[in-house]
Amino acid sequence: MTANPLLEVNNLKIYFPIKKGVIKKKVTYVKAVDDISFLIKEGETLGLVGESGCGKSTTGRGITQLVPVTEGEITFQGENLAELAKGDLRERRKDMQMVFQDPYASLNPRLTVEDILAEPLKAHGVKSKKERIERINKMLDVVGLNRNFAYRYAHEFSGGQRQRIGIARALILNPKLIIADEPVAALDVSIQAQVLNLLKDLQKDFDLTYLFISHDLSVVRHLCDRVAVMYLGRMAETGSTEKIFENPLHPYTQTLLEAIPISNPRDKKERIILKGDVPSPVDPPKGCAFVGRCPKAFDRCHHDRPQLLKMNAEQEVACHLYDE
Amino acid sequence: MTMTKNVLDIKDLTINFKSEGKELSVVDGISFSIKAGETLGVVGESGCGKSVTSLSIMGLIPSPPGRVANGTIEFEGKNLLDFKEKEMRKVRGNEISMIFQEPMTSLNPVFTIGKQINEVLLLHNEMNKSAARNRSIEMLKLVGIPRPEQIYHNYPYQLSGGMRQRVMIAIGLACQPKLLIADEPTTALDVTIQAQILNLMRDLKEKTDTSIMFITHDLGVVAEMCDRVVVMYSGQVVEETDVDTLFNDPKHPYTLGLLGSIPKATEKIDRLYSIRGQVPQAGTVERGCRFADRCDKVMPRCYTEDPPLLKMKEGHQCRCWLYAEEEGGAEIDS
Amino acid sequence: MGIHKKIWFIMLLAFVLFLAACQGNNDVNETDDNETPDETIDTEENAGNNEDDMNDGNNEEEADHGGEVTVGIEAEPTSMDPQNTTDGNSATVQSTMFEGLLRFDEDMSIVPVLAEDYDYSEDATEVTFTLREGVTFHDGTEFDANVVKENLDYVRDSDNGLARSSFFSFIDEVIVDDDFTVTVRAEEPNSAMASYMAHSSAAMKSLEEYEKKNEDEDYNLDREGAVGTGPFQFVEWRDSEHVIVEKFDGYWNEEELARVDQITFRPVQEASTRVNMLQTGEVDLIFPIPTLNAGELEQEDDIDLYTGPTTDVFYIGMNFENEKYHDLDVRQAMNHAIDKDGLIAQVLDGYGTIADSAIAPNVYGYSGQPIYEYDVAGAQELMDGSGQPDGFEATLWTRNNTEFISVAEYAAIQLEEIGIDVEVQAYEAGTLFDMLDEGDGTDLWIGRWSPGTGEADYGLRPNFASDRVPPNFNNSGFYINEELDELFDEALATPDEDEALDIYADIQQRIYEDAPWVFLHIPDAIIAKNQNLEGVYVLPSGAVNLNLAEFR
Amino acid sequence: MDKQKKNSPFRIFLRKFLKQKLAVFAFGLVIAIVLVGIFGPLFSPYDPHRPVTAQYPDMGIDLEQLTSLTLEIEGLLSNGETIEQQELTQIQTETDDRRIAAVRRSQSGIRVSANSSGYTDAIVESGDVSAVSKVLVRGEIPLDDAEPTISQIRINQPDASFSEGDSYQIEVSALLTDGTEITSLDNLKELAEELYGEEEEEDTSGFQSSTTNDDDAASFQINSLTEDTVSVDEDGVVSFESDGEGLVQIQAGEAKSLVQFQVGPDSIEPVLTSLVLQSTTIELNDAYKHQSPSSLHLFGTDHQNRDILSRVIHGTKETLLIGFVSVAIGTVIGTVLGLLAGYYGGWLDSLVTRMTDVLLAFPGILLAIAVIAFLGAGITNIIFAVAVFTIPVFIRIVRASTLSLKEMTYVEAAKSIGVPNTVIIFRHIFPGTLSVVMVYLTMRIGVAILIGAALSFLGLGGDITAPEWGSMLSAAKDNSGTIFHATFFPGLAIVITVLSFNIFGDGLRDALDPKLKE
Amino acid sequence: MLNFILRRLLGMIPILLIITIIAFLFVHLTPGDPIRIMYGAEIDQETYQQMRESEGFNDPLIVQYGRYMYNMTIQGDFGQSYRTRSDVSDEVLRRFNYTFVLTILSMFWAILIGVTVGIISATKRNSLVDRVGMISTITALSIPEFWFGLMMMQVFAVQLGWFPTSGSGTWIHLILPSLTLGFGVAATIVRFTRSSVLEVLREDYVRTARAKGQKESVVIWSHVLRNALIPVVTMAGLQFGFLIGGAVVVEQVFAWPGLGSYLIDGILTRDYPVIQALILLFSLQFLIINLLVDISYGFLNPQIRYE
Repeated sequence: MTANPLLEVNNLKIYFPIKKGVIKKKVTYVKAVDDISFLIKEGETLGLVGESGCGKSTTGRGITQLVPVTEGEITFQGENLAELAKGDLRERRKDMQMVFQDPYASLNPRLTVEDILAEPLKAHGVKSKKERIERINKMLDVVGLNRNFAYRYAHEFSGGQRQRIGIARALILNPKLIIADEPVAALDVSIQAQVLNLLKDLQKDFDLTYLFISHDLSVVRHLCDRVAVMYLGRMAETGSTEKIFENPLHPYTQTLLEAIPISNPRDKKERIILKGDVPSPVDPPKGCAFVGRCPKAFDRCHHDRPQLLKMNAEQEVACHLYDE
Repeated sequence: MTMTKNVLDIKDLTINFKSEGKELSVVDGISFSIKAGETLGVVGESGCGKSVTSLSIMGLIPSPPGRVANGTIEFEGKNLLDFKEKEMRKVRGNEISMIFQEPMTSLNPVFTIGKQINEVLLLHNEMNKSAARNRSIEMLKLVGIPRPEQIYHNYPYQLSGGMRQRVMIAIGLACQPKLLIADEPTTALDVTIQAQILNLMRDLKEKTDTSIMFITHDLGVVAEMCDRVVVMYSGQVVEETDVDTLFNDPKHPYTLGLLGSIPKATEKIDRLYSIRGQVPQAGTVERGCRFADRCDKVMPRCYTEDPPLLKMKEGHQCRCWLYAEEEGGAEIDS
Repeated sequence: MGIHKKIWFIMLLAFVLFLAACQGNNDVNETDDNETPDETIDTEENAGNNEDDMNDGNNEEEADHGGEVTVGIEAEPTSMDPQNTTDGNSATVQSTMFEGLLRFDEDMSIVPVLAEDYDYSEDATEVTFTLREGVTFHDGTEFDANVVKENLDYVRDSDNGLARSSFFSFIDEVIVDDDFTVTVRAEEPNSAMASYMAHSSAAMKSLEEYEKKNEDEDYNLDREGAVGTGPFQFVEWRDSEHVIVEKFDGYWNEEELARVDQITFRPVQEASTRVNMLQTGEVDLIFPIPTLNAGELEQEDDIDLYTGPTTDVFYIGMNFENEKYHDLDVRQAMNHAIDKDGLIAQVLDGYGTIADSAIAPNVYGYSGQPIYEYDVAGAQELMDGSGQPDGFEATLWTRNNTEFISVAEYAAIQLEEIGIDVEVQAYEAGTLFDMLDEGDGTDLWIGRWSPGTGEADYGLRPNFASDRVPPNFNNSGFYINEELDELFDEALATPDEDEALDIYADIQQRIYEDAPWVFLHIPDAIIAKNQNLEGVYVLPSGAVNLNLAEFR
Repeated sequence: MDKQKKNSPFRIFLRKFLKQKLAVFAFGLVIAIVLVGIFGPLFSPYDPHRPVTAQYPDMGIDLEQLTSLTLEIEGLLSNGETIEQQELTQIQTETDDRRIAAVRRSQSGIRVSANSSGYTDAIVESGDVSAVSKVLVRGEIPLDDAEPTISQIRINQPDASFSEGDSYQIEVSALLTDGTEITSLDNLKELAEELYGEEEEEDTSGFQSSTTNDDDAASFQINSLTEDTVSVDEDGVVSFESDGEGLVQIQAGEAKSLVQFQVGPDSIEPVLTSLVLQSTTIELNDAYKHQSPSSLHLFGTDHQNRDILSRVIHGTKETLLIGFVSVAIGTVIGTVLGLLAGYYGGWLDSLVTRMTDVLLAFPGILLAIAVIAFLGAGITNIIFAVAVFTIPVFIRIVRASTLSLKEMTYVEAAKSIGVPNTVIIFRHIFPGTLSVVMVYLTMRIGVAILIGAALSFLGLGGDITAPEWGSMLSAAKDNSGTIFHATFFPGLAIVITVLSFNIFGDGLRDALDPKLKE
Repeated sequence: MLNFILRRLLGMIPILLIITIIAFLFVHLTPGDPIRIMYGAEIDQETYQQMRESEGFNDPLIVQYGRYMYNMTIQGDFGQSYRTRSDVSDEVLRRFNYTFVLTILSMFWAILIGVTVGIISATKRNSLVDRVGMISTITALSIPEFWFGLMMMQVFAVQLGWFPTSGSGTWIHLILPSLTLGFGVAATIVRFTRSSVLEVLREDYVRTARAKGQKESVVIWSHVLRNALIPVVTMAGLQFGFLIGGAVVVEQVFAWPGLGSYLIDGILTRDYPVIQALILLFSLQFLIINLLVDISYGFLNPQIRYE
């Protein structure tokens, strides 16, 4: 695990303005992503976890330039994406593909599987139809779909099959990085396992790097090498999967893990239940984002924003508890 | 097992839905019962018929296209299917109440929280408005809503999903029902909020002694909440047992597969067990075991004969030919 | 909060309901409110209320006291000032309130009204009026020679911007001889002066109105200044609703005192609606009426129908600047190509007569000519003999009302039979006048002309004199005929009636033979009324006089 | 391959659509109407621009369609000679009821023309003599047998001259309009009393005007026109009082004749004593207009006697043109602007939205009226007017639909792949808006046709002579109370067409609605 | 909320300004001459020019526009009608009453019929009642308004004599025109209500209400209707524009002395001040209705707050 960083995100901020007033004065911002940094090394899987609204999906969209980045640097294979010309950016996209959460909404119902899979090829200059069909057929084999399916429409498939199509679309350009935004959240349990296994197999076969965005800690634990925990647009803790699950440092990570339902009734346990809801990203707390719900909050947490601290070789945490 | 009396007894319930001129049995001859004070988990993947079953208990199956084709739903000894609409209205919300999966849309956006709790109170109780108001605020307090007097006047959009689900629970429990049907009440919620709600439900159950029928696809939630579990697959009950047996001695290949395919937060498994194939639409398999296509232990017999529900031990039944001879389990008449 | 909103919502609904229920009665309520404190204006208030009663069919009961007449007219009047009026609807309303020195009677002959007598000077440059004494205006002021002078001087003065100012431009001076004698002197000999003075625009208005206008620039003579000497006085004008006039008790001619208490004029634009209203008894008299409905109304027992010729002449004008029409053969061919009998039968349902001159028989000075008979073969021969044997393309402009359009359609269909390919274009009347006055691109157009003075000069000169080509009106076809120009002046300067008539006959013959128009027809005036109403006079011009109307 | 195609969104839509029987029927109607619009003119029974009467000969339809004829008359002089009508002077003509028929003198004779169905008397008068002919006009209203009236009176002209003190019994015969003759004075008198006795009093219209006839008041009269030479009593006995010329006139109803006597020795100039009409009954047809529906004209004829069926058929094209073209223009412009504004947002969006707001601030028909008033009437202008107010509607719906489609994950997916914006718009967004556009398009066609008709009604329509349904309705609207078919059929054509489009659009909507399951 | 209304009102100003310019250009560039229209053919060139001068038609357009704006905004004077010489603002106000009453009553019918039938249709979906209701509404949408009006008049006024044929005066006069006018809108509202109710019936909270044991009628009339009305109110607001357009035709047919007939007369006679004033008024009316619709949202939908 000494590979080079494939993707580096530094001080990423993504703010959405809320327009108000007659002449549309920009008054407030939704701070969806508020100054986060992380990196992904080649061949590894980074899990980005957090509850809904914590900014994990926005981060993914920011990296692929689907939403405008307010501030910060995204370096992919050593190139700063913000500094790339438009054409080059499109070229880079080839190496950085997304898999989306909702397999129903992410496939255009008016297109056949072939059309859907041909689209990235066309967009990136594969002109020969023969070559396209060849690659599509190959890709269908890879994701475990019948070649005949190429002429069917997306709506004829079940959720698991659709997600395979979505994965095929992402893979067809031989990308380096796959950003998977909750790829199994909408699937039934039995299907979820199939897809997770597929993702694992593909990673091995194609040397893929994953940014795996999920709210499901069990899935993350199963799939990821490293985990980054986000809360309200900020990074709470990052570290290797082992460390995070065995020895969570941030109080939020701790409660998050506590909240996971047990997997066997014999394991019934007493636990701390987190109180209250996630506050609004329009008006986040001044100090630590988690301060309002944190069982261990103290005075300083209200004023100072904690920075990520390297706790050990594999773990960083943003919490004043570990400031010393 | 103590012989507590059953609150709900479902026998041979078959529900058909009409689609493109054909009638499909979405629920096909299911039977189970819920004892007083018990939490029964109904587990299954999407399309297995668990929600339809719960709606049929409430008498809320959209008709057409759906209809109860066969069977009985006995609630405290009386068959609900014989009830007239007017009698049924007295049961709903009063003796049996229900909370739904989507807290965001289950509350009427144009009425205040208070009005929506009052509504059910005034419907089923002889009380005046101010009494209803007091009781509503009491209920809000009970489900752990801070500043209940203020929330009473709020509209649903002003509350978060977790809070709304608490309100739904308050509405469900307002008339102290004998049975609460919870249809995936936490699926749409974040883990931390889910934990809050599950905790709340456990607490309330202890306080009120209400029986709960807990419908979910999440086995983790089942493990936390339920006393007994019914596993459904494609409109049928494939296994019924107490929760401990389910997790530690499951019999049906589907249950086994399901347990195996769930990743665990507590340990790292390199490769998940996965059930092959797709979840069939309920009612589409005409003959044989409905799981046969996906089963690793499938036998020729599975394709041709419908497996009966076999008794494994007291309170444990399983619908699989695997156990027909070896356990000698008696067939439970269906 | 929630309850409040609910209340708001209900109140909003209630408000809407309330408005819907009450607003309809508004008028009545308002008048009722005003009535209580002030008893003296009783008659006027009654007028407002009785209008509603009438709809319930209370006519019979009212008959003893005179009753009230409701008249459905075609369009909104445009003014209550005769001197600023050019349309028939306004004139009809005004005729109940205003009188001039003279007027036309039912035979189109000139009879004295406010003048007892008049005399032309030998050379026809002056006419002297002996005025009637003891005439008072509605506002109580006296009528005398000075009033005549002031009225004529006011209307003549173009600074006052009255529509009829040029109509009186022939006057050189108005001389007050004594209190009740006044002389009008013309710049040139003019034997038609009496006709001009009998025109409805030569009505006498109370001098007080002029004073009010002088004092207050914004004083609206068109709407408020309706103070004349007629048997009715002005009450109220509500746009699109009604004009109400009521009986004037101080009318000078006691024999012709008004016999009803009130007349209400209601503008109703849709002809079929007017007919329906007459049938249901909502109005007592309507005009004009579509010819087709006339036949139907004729069958109804309790409705009387009047039909009789008017002084309007319908024609197709042609533009002489356009070479197509230079050939007399072509013009005559066009006249022969149109079946006027068929036109009258089909378009006018028989309610019309063929125009056998450029003016109608009821116009003073008329002389009929042998008409151009319908003869397609003959017309085709004429065309063959002309420079355009294969015909040509033409555009026919028409006003966009049913009557004109039907005529245009009919003519177009028939002209096509001799190879003249006609495209009909309909324009709103004002636009059409404007286009004709501009004189650009005029080709063929459907025209209608009626001399308001009822005599030949005004019937012919504007249409055929060389100095009346655009932008002056109304020789829109640029028809130049110098012989005619001389004859016009000669006729006007001839004081001897018979001689003048001979000249006019000559003029008409020349015009008819030269065919600068396609002469079409003279429509009938069609007026229908409730059988109970009597004493309605119809003038040959088609105008209706209601001054002596009464209920049977 | 076939099996796959079966599940294409189009096939699914088609299956859903075909399930709606009514909509399919409406679609059939739409197709039929379009076909009529294109090919109808080839099959229309008549030329829609010309009166049918002018077409009967060409079409080989042989109908007695005499609408007018020339009546020849002769004058009978007292010396027994006849004179041709050209030589007759001072001829005056009149009919009892001009609505039914008109009579006038022309170069070739007396011309009688039918106006509308009924019967009336045509009176020809020359000086002191007159004759009457019955005019029967056949038309819609079936006629009862007309009561005959007295047409001509013939008085035997004595050859001899008389002298003072003589007396003479006049011998009279009379011809009735039905051709029967009356030979005695008493019979004539009796008949005249019977026929005209009461009628004459009946002028109670309450209208006072110059044209009311009050001269010939009596039903039967016999009187001397030269009272100093002859006198006559009621029974027709003439007494001669002095020398000279004696004239006696007999009048029965409208017919008048003279008899001339030479009293004394001086010979006298012969005078016109009576008029002889070539026919006493004239039968004409009212074939001018508004023929009721019949096997010849299924929808009847209009006010210019044009075949309404043919006009409705020809009008289909115009009407459809207004519907299709205006909506097509509106749709194309509206869709393009809506797509661009919705997809790109920013200043373009603000501009387009503002523009739509302003356009929508005018109610549709007012906007159309404004455009027509500005550009003048005409089919192209109607099309333009309707297009103008169709544009903002489409901008709105397409923009809204674009905004929601823009947020679809598959659009995001395409973006993330690096698909260019234009491709995204045309491949992913436009097809998505298409369903709602299609629905609105069909519905709007109906609206456009209605607006076109309303503009015509308000007098702002296109070419008035063109066979366009709206103008047809507008032209016939004044008579809607009396002439049913002239408004009914064009109106029905509009209703059926608009209804077809609306039901079809409804069917489309249901078929395209993803919430409705197959 | 007051702030919101104020802001919206201020926002109208630029739109109205654009509209005054459009209206002004529209009337002044249209062919047709008001002087000719006023006096017909019977005035000569000299008088004609005199009148043009005195009405100020010979000034440059910008000067005329300036004068118009000055008179309107500073003096509150909309000018005098060329046709009837009455004060336009008085006349518009007076006629506004008529049109207002007509449109309000039409809207009342439309909503009464529309919402009732819409709900019945939706709750009895696919039944005979529903089908009949849907087919008749779609037919209602396909009938030309004036034709319908004329037929109503023929049947109810002429044949049966129940109502006066036309004119104004009592509330009875209002019935036929308002029904004619409301008819088409009712059809639209029926369709809209139906689909809106169907939509809401699918909502989870309706199931919640039923699960509470609430009576179906209460579910429909309280839970469903309140929510379903939100889009219906928007649509009804927009239909007001349609009503004003329809009023032009219907007022013409029934001789109702409202703004519609005033406008048509105005346009036909190039009565500039009338046209300008009415276009402005109609636009203002439309904007205000939109505002009212937005405000009524607040009553119907608590989620909308006005900042």
